Amino acid sequence: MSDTGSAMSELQARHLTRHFKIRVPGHVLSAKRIVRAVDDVSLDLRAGQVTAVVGESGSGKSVLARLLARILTPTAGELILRGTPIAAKARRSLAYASDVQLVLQDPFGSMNPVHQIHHNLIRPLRIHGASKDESRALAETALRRVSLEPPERFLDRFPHELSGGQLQRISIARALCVQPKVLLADEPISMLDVSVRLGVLNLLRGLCDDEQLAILYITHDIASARYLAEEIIVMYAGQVVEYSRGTTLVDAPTHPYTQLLIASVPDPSNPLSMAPHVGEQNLTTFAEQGCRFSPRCAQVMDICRTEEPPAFLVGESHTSKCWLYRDRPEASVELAIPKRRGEGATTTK
Amino acid sequence: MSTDALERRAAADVVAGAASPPSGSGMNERILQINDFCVDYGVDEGAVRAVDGVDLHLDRSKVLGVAGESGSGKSTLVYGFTRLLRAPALITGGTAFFNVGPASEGGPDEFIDLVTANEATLRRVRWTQISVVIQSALNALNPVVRVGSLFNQVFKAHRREMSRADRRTRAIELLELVGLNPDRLQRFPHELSGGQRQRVMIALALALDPQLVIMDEPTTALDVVTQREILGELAELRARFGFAMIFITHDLSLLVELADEIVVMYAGRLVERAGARALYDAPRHPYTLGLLNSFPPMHGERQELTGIPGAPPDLSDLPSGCAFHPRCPYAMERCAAERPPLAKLSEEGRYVACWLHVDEVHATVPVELRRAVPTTSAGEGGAT
Amino acid sequence: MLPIARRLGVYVVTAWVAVTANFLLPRMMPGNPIQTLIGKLQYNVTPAEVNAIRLSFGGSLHNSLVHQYFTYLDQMFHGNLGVSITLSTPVTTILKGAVPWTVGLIGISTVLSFFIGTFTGALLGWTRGSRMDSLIPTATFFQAVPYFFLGTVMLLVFGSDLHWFPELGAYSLNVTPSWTWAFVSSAIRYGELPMISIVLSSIAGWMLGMRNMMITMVAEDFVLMSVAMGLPRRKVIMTAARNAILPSIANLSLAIGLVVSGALLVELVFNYPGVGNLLLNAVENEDYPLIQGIFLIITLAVLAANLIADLVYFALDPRTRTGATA
Amino acid sequence: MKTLNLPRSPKVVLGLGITAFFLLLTIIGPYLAPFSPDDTSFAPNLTPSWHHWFGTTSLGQDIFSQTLVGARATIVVALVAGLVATALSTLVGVSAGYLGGFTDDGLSLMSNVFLAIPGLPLLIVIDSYLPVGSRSNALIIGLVISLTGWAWGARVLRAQTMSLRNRDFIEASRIIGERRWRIMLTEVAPNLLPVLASSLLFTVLYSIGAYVTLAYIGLTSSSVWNWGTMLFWAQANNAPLSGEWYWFVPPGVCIALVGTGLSLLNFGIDEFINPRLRESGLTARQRRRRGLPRRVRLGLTPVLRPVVAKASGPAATSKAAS
Repeated sequence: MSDTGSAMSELQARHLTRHFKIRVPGHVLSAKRIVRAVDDVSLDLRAGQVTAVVGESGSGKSVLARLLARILTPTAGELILRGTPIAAKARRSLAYASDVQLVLQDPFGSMNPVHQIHHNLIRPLRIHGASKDESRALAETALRRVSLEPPERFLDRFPHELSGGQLQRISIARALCVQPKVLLADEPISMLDVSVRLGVLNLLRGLCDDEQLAILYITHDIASARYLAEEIIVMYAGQVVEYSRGTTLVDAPTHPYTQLLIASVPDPSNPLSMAPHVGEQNLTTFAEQGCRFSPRCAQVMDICRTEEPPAFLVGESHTSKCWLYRDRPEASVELAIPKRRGEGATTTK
Repeated sequence: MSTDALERRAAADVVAGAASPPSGSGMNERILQINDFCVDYGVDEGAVRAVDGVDLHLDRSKVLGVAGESGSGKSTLVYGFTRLLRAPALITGGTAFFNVGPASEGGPDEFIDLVTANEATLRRVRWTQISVVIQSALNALNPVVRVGSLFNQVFKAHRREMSRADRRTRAIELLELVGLNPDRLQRFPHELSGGQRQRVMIALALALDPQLVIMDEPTTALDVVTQREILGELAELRARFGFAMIFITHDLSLLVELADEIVVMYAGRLVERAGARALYDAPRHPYTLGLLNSFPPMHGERQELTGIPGAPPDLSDLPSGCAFHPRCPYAMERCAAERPPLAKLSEEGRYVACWLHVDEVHATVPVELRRAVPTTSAGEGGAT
Repeated sequence: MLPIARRLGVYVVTAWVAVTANFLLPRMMPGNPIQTLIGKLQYNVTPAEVNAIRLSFGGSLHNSLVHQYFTYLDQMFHGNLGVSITLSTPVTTILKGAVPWTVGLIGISTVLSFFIGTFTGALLGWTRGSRMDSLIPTATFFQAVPYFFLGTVMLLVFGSDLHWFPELGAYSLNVTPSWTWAFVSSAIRYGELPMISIVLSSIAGWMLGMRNMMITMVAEDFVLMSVAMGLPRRKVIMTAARNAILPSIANLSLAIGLVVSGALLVELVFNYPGVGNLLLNAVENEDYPLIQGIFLIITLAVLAANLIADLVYFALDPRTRTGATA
Repeated sequence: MKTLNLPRSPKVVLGLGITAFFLLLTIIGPYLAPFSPDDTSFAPNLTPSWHHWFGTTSLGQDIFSQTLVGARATIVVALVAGLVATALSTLVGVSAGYLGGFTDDGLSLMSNVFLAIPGLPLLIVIDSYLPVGSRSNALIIGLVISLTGWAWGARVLRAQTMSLRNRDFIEASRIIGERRWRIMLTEVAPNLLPVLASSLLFTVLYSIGAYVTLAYIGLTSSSVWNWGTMLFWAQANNAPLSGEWYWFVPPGVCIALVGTGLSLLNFGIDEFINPRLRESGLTARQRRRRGLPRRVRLGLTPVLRPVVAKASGPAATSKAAS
């Protein structure tokens, strides 16, 4: 791939897959069905770069974040942290925790209501080896990094005394305390007031630029992905359906799902009467066979219903998992290196 | 946008405490007129004013958008004048006149003040004339009752003459209207998806052909594609049946598409009111501008946006003067001392509560707040 | 697995545990239980009685524990619960005479107490802040009074002092048990006071629980929605109450056990010829086979009541029916 | 750590007062008793008088002294049983809720079984097999009672733990690499405190009832004075039927008062756990003074006009002061 950038790969995922067994409603005796929550996802998180994952609820984007943070174990696939493969089934080490941190969606829920803010910041420091004396100073530094000044004003507060925006900054500070190289942010702004969202996005941007963090930004808001990210991945039903470097994916979407997503964004220049009618995304509308989007796709063809498309290269650093582009070369770049399905677990001892 | 009637009432709108119902020949177009409406939570020292002196009006078949962040009082306002707020909320002032139609054939429209109405009157108006789509459909639909029974409840309460078969026919008709299969009548709410539940809510809201439908963030919990579909359907339904709508959301860009007129609320007060397009193209209040700039655009160069610094205020400890002044890039000395009233601008149908505009001394108004803001204007922030 | 099947499983296991506990408890005592038992009896024991005791232990103690266990189970399934030591009558026969009285007394008063308590609780929750709130401290006090104490006080005040109700027993000595009006009316007359005391002692639990749930429900959106829909007040209250009653029913399994436990003692106070009185007499006389038989029958009855409560719950809450836990 | 800040409603204050009073009685009651509870030297069946506040039994014992002395055994056994039961339910409930899987299935089944077996009959059966000697041992009786009283608490704690386990802040602790036992101890446990307190109160309440009942039917040693044995002797001597109300009323009322005190405290905890149960923010006094209805009807938000608004027209209302 020509445009991998000079930046170094901090965390790579290769063919990451996670299945869940769910009980099918209405069946009395454990008729279980396997849901492919994350299905063969590969990505590269590079220092000083934001990668955005865009998807609706049920697309598997949050599961992906938890797989990358290794608080969920993948069914198959591997993770490579700065060139070192990580055994999938191995226990998550403290070192990994300090390298890869995850910020959760709900700022109110992610702080224990019975503890003051300093507990949330000092605990990670203590776990990762800071002494009692230095950790308070380090906690203050962390608060300054997320522009909460003066830090003393926040340390002894309880979560319910702070606003959502402040709490989300503290969440980020908690993640930053342990000096991670990779920051995973799972919908960090979706529960915040509109007027403070950009502040948090700009904070992430600044951390990425100034401290060369590799950031994964997970969102359902494609406009914010466009605003923030160097790379955008669109997920549908656990799979990467479109990927591009830069904003190509938003400016000239190729996959019918991405097109639908973009057409749905509220936009004064886009009259409501043009609203598409495609039905809802849920477990029952995911196709079991062929392209998983085919039941909702306006441009569906026969082949879509029977065969799953590979990712095609539709532009420079731009792939699309859609049969519409079958005349294009199959992507052999980062996100679609030749399939090794079934061997995914070979690197895991 | 504004009608003639609206213009005629304009003077009255800025006068506080207009305690008489709207009158005049053009008034049959007016269906809702709220004046100086105030809601407190609690009394005495513990009291928090959640809605403070709001003036509003709505004409037939129009869509009024109410935009604001959490705590701005947008929901308190609508649940307030419909008298649905729970304790410790108290209405502490104002009137809310609602047009219940002519008392006799051909007569003038009658207005009732919802604020002073008794329970029986309210019950007559509720759902037949004003229906409410509550934010979370999952919580708003009784979990142990089938969708069909909800329709039955409504018809039995208000349309006694309808037979069992009539009720069923009408319920099926309503479901089809919102794109749902009639077999959904047999389902319980938890068996439906989020979008389907919201559609059921909308179908219920339209069941009695109301004059006014209030939508409290009906699509916030939904995925963007579903949201789009439902909004599209709502727009169609409104065009077809001509009900007026009050649409509450924190997503200003969504309102611009949907609403005729938009009011922006901050800390319990209206800070700006304007036609939807006008508000989007040329916001007058710095807060409105900030909100519009908080949504990253889908087109054009990527440029750094700043949003609004600081956090929404705590209602129990509001800043002096204009509540927005600590976050306002254009704040002047006067802003901290005095609270600006919602004043009419010379432009048609525009009101803003900001000292920058109050004397229409345009020289003091920053250029961003006066001129149309093209979505692709080159700002000072560099591309990221 | 459907939730109802799961519950059924729990009850089967519970019944098995109760049966097994019955079997094991006497055997866990130090020494030879039969000798201990006979030693406890303060009169000369006839060989027939020794045999009865032995039977209640599952045959001979010289057999292995497993063998004894299966003998015990086998006898139990054939309705043989052993022979009472003091009465020299099969336990099953004794129970047949006592169970109807208890089922009648406790069953009716539990149902009454549940319905009256739930209804009052719903009203209290709905009209929260009204003068009716002063019922709460009173109810709390009654909840804390032991059943048998309240029964005693009521017997003293309304029975011996005021003579509003007959004092002891289940029916007048002037009538003989039969399905005649004279007997039935006498039974009702004698049942009134114990019933009232059971209802009074147990009603507060239902009432306060329902009140709290009602208050919780009134804060729910769907109740507000039914107001916004302009439904008549009665319908709005019904909506809230319909949902508030579900946790009450879900908690029945805990409550039934407690109520039955308490109500059994009321029988002692009123000298009512039911299972409770029987149990206490058996305890006093250390009639172990009888104690075990009564324990078993009470447990099974409570389990049956729980099962009914569960079935009602599953019928009332559609969310439990799909069996989906996604 | 945030302390358990109970709402200061009159109910809670009264509950605290009653509970504190009886706890004090537990400690000093036996020293305050004017006579020995076993002393039969008085005239029998005396009605309450200055010398014998609660009268005397038909054996000529001072009932007031019996009541004071009996407080200790009653409350100590209830406390022992309550503490042991709560410890048991915490152990079972929290591990079932937090660990999940087979552990949960097994422990849940166990607590469901104990919930379904009616407690008192089981208690009677177990107790009737106890050697007579151990029936006077408060510790053993307390343990037996706790055995039948832990299941409810376990169920509630399990449900609470399960809901906590899925909360974001627990996940956040896992993300920073916190150890499992430490999460249970510092993140989960403090949030369980109100439920734990409520469960303790409930089991103490249950234990008092169970202990008194056992004593009343003669299954504890009659040589240990507690409120239940007092009722046992009263019943055995036919006090209720011979009108000797002063014999059985004092212990009964004491039991009821302790129970009321604990229940009132529990109200406070309930309101702490479920904010909807708290008073709605307007005190009765405020409502009366401002002429508001006693209770606010759903769907009829009350209107409170500013006192001066009508007379002086628009300017007097709360419009901007400009």
